Amino acid sequence: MARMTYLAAARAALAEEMRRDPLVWAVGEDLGRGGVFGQYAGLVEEFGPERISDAPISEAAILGASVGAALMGTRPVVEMRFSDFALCAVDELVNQAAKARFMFGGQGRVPLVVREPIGMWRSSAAQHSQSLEAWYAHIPGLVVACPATPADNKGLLKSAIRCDDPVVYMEHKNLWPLEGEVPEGEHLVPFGVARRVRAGGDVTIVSWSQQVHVCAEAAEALAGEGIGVDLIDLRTLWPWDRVMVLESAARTGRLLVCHEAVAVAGFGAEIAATVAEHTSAKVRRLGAPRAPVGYAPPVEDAVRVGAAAVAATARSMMGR
Amino acid sequence: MARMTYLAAARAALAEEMRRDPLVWAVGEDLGRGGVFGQYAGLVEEFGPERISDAPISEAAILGASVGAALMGTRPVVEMRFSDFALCAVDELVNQAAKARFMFGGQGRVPLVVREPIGMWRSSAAQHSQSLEAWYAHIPGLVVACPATPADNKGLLKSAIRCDDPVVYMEHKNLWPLEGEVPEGEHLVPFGVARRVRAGGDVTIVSWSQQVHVCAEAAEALAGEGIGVDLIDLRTLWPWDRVMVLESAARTGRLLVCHEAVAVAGFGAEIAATVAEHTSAKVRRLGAPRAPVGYAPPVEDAVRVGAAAVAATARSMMGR
Amino acid sequence: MPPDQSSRNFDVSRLREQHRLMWRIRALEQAALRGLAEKVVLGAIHPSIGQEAVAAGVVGNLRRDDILLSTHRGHGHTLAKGADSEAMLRELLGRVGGTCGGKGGSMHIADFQVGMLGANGVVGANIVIAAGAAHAIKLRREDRVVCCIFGDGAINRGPFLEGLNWAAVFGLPVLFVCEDNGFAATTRTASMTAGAGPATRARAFGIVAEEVDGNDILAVDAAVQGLLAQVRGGGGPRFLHASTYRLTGHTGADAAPYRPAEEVAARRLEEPIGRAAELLRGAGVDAAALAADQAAAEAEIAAAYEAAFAAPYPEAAEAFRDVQDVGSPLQGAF
Amino acid sequence: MPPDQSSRNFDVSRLREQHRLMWRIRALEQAALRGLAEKVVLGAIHPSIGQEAVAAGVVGNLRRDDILLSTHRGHGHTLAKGADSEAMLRELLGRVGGTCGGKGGSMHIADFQVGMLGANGVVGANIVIAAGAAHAIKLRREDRVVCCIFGDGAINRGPFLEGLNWAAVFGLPVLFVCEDNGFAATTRTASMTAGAGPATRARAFGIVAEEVDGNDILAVDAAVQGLLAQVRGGGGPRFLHASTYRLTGHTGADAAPYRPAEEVAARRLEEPIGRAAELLRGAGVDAAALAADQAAAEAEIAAAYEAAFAAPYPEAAEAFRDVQDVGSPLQGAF
Ligand SMILES: Cc1ncc(C[n+]2csc(CCOP(=O)(O)OP(=O)(O)O)c2C)c(N)n1
Ligand SMILES: Cc1ncc(C[n+]2csc(CCOP(=O)(O)OP(=O)(O)O)c2C)c(N)n1
Ligand SMILES: [Mg+2]
Ligand SMILES: [Mg+2]
Repeated sequence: MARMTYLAAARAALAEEMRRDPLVWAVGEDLGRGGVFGQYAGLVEEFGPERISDAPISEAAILGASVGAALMGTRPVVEMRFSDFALCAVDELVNQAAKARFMFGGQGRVPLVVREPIGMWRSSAAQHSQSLEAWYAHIPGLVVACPATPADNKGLLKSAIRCDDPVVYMEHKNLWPLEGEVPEGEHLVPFGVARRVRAGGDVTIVSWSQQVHVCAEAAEALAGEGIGVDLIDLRTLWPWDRVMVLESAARTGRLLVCHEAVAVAGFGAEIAATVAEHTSAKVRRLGAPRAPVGYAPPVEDAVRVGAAAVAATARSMMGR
Repeated sequence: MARMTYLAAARAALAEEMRRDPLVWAVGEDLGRGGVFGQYAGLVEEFGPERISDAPISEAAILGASVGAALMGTRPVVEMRFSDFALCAVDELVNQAAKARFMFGGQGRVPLVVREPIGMWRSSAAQHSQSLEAWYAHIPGLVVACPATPADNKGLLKSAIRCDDPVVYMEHKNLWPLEGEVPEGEHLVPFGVARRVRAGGDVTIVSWSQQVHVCAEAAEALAGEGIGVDLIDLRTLWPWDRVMVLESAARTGRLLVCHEAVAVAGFGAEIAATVAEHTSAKVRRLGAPRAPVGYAPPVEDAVRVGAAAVAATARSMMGR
Repeated sequence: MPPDQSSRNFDVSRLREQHRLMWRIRALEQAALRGLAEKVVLGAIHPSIGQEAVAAGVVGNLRRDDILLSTHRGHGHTLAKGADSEAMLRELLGRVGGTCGGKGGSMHIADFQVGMLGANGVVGANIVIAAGAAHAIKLRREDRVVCCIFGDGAINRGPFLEGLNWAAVFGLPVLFVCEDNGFAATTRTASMTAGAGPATRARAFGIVAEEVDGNDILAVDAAVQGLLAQVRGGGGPRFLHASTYRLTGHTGADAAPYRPAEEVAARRLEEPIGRAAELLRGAGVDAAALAADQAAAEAEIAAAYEAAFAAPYPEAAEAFRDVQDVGSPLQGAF
Repeated sequence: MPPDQSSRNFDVSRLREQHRLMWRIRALEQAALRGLAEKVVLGAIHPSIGQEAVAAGVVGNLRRDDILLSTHRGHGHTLAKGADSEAMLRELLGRVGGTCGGKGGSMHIADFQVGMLGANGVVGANIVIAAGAAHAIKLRREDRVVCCIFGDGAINRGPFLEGLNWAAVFGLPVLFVCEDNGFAATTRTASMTAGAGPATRARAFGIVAEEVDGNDILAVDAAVQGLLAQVRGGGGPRFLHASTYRLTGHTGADAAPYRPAEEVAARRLEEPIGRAAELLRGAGVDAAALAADQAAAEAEIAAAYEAAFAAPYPEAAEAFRDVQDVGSPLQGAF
């Protein structure tokens, strides 16, 4: 175990995988100077500019070229900088990367990791704050990972790089400086296995990415009131851990799904609907209003789902 | 009333709106020769090539230019040909069209209609068959319409053209030849008001677009077995008619949502989750497997949600 | 107006092979159109009838381990790359044993065994993918090259810019070929394309570009040989603009009423197989030999078509195979 | 190395105005950086310090009813178009009375009243929007024009191709300006850009393009006047490539360690305000007058900053206003 940040954990994961497998390479704008958040700092010095490759501002080519390079047996790690800019390369991801293996009858694979930092980050406004994980969960062929902790940002990124499917890998911009214990060396977190953040018998709360920490804060407060929260960090949205979620919701009889993304048609709907289909648990969702993210702090904060709202909803589900 | 096809109804709607408002114009590839399905046939003769404008194969420019033209007070109707190709212009739709009004503090509007024909059409395979309506329902700022009948394809398209918000207008390719009665002249279908296709007291079925017809077939069969289906055609996914759906589900105690799109993170999840949150109705969803659409007929058919599956699910919800 | 052929020097046996290949391509597409008319082929077919010299002249110069990326109008390219005609027809008919197991169809035909990495249903999308395939070749220090063929309409899509710039910046081994048949679906491409054309655009990225009569197999062959040698020599990307004409409609279902019959009739006189035959006749190959080329091609394709027609459809369970390793496609469905 | 200025002819009062405008831009951005350092400005700031001659020389030539589309580095353009400095600073500080009511911030600054249709957080996205604004002008038979400014990095995005082709095909009244500061964030743009540069790319679309020293306000002014006259005359799109240098980091938070201090020092000698001042001194304007220009600009901006700082934040309910007419943003949330 070593104490390190979410950012450093991802960097370590990438460096380890690049040492292990010479076919792994990373490409994106500014990578040679460490990338926009410093996630790649120092890597070009170790691996050289071919494997830590700069790119023109050509998102369609960054992603599209990586599809070609993946079909040819290399394992590109693609940096999209902000998930918002990945919207400049949706054909390449959804029509090409996700479908190639199926369309071609299994002749090829697209082992590609698309890093798309998500989420609100103070005053980044409408085009630098989105969380569109629900979109990719809807697309056959894609894997979707949303790490919430440094340890997971190491273990999931390593799994993503070794995966033969295209993985949309969504780190939360606010989490870069978060510190935590991270296992050294070979630490692989499998896809589709959720993490029980804390155990409790009254309300199941399911979340992912930075919102897990908001929910943990709420759970702490609720514990003080005698409400036991079974808090589940989903880690990956596709595949997602139905077994843990259904077991927990059936046991507590109450499911609250909570995410930073817009509530309407968010991935919370999938979880709530699944639980409603398969258990008799009460279900509730918490997500952002259906509004773009604004710049001024009060406007931005108005669309955040805070710990108070989480706790209040859990309380009301308990009839309090 | 006149009997006409779904295709002709849309053409009539566009022609009427273009006659009414000189600021309405249409742009897309091949429009001067009627468009890829003939939806624009004859219009260039009446309105000339400036208002029924051809375009280069430049989806980003078709959509992006229309954002600029809309901000400048014209009302573009944009043809994307297949909704799949709209994935080449997602930044323009999601980061620009949908957010401009909000980001700029209300200084401008983007009165834009984006026509995106959706759905499976015999052997069109993975890149010409998608139904991604759930994506756009998730994006603040967008309206999403999915007409199922000729009358609605007139009334909703006219409303879309008059709307000051950007509207993603999804016609189903299989419905082009469908005939029905269409009110002549001023026929406006408001957004967010669903259509009760048939009334019944046992199971609420919610659907939209071509899948409505599949559900109607199932409802007919179920009626013969004494199961009364309250069949609701949602018509628009944003806004969507929560009032009609919640009332019906509360009354029947059973909600089945059914769509052609992939089930996972489809818009059915939003409806099922909402109903589960607000009523004690049983909920079930039916949608496609999470697989790309294949070319060979049996492979394609394997991901269709047929009337038999709808009826079987309804029966099982009735305990039969 | 085709140039005077009488004084041209060429390798007769090479041209004879190309003549055979062009006939095989034409026969295959005629079979596909027949399948369409008889509702045996159910998806769209985009024939390249009249454009065969591009397929034969460009792709015929690739090694088996070279990589090809093509378009919706890619039957000719695919056959020229070495795909089996029966496997191709099985794919077009959506049958077991198709190159993609019947799951792709005409617009997604691919044969990785012969380096054919896929047609594409999205215009222009293959350009960036091709750049990336070449990128992988460079990273792996391999000596093969990539060839990417696209239409004249594709040069108006953003990926054209991004892919060409990418290939030039990274000095990648790729030959870009713009197969210009004058049309983008029903639209005369020139009406929607600004500037002096594809080669000029390519040169704006510092890419050496040549222009050629794409119905003249000798010219295409010679240009491609020269350009490919430069690409193989590590010179980075090269570009070829080959002008041709689409003798059919955009798809098998398009009667193409938007262009005068006289135009088509005039262009038919310049179609590449006839021109190749004329050259061969001039070099002493007799009419019977040429007719035999056609007959052999048609026999091959007829047999392939019958076999494809007789083959079964894939089973429904194929719908859920090769989606992805992680997660079940059936979770949450039905 | 700036050219010898002594023999140049120019309109002194015009240059004096430009000198004042450039100082206003610089003062505004210095205030924004101060706000950033003091954590009063919370979002990213992309300063254009050192690039003011492009804003003043290009945008100063637009009419109020002309339309401007800009980038993330758009403060100078916006001020030059006539936006109020206080309203701009209120926007940067996220306050009531900001040009966008505090909802857009620096990267989405816009002032429709003066024809400024928006900065953009997505590189290159403004190019197609600009083409469309010009399309509307043409459809409406208006006589105004559109000016679209973007960086050197933007010419590697697909919308550059699609927007330029579009404008040329439809013959639209738009002046494209590539404000080339040598960098795309931390990357030297030249390292990721193939070919002979922006003007060559524009010419490949048949668009007349000029190249100019973007730190020479007289040169920019003259080039823009010429090009704009052609655009206004119905000649279709025109293109200007203006070379300048970004004296600061990419954002206020970027110390730009990736370039040598000597390089920056050398380029600082060529910054445009000093060059304009030198010309004015040569034309007899005294140092005091020039200092007064600076002082007036700084005073204006200081007052604007104080007023912006004193202004309240918008209320939380603004989060749900101006989303759209149809459907409530709160439905299903919380
Ligand atoms: C991005 C995209 N836009 C539109 C289409 C529809 N489409 C299919 S083929 C075609 C014409 C393509 O023209 P060109 O590139 O010249 O190729 P050709 O068909 O002439 O071989 C169009 C518009 C598409 N498949 N993809
Ligand atoms: C599509 C997209 N990709 C990446 C970014 C991140 N980004 C913001 S500014 C910038 C550099 C832009 O360079 P240039 O166009 O030269 O403009 P400059 O910043 O030099 O004014 C980058 C890469 C973005 N905003 N949008
Ligand atoms: Mg063509
Ligand atoms: Mg720059």
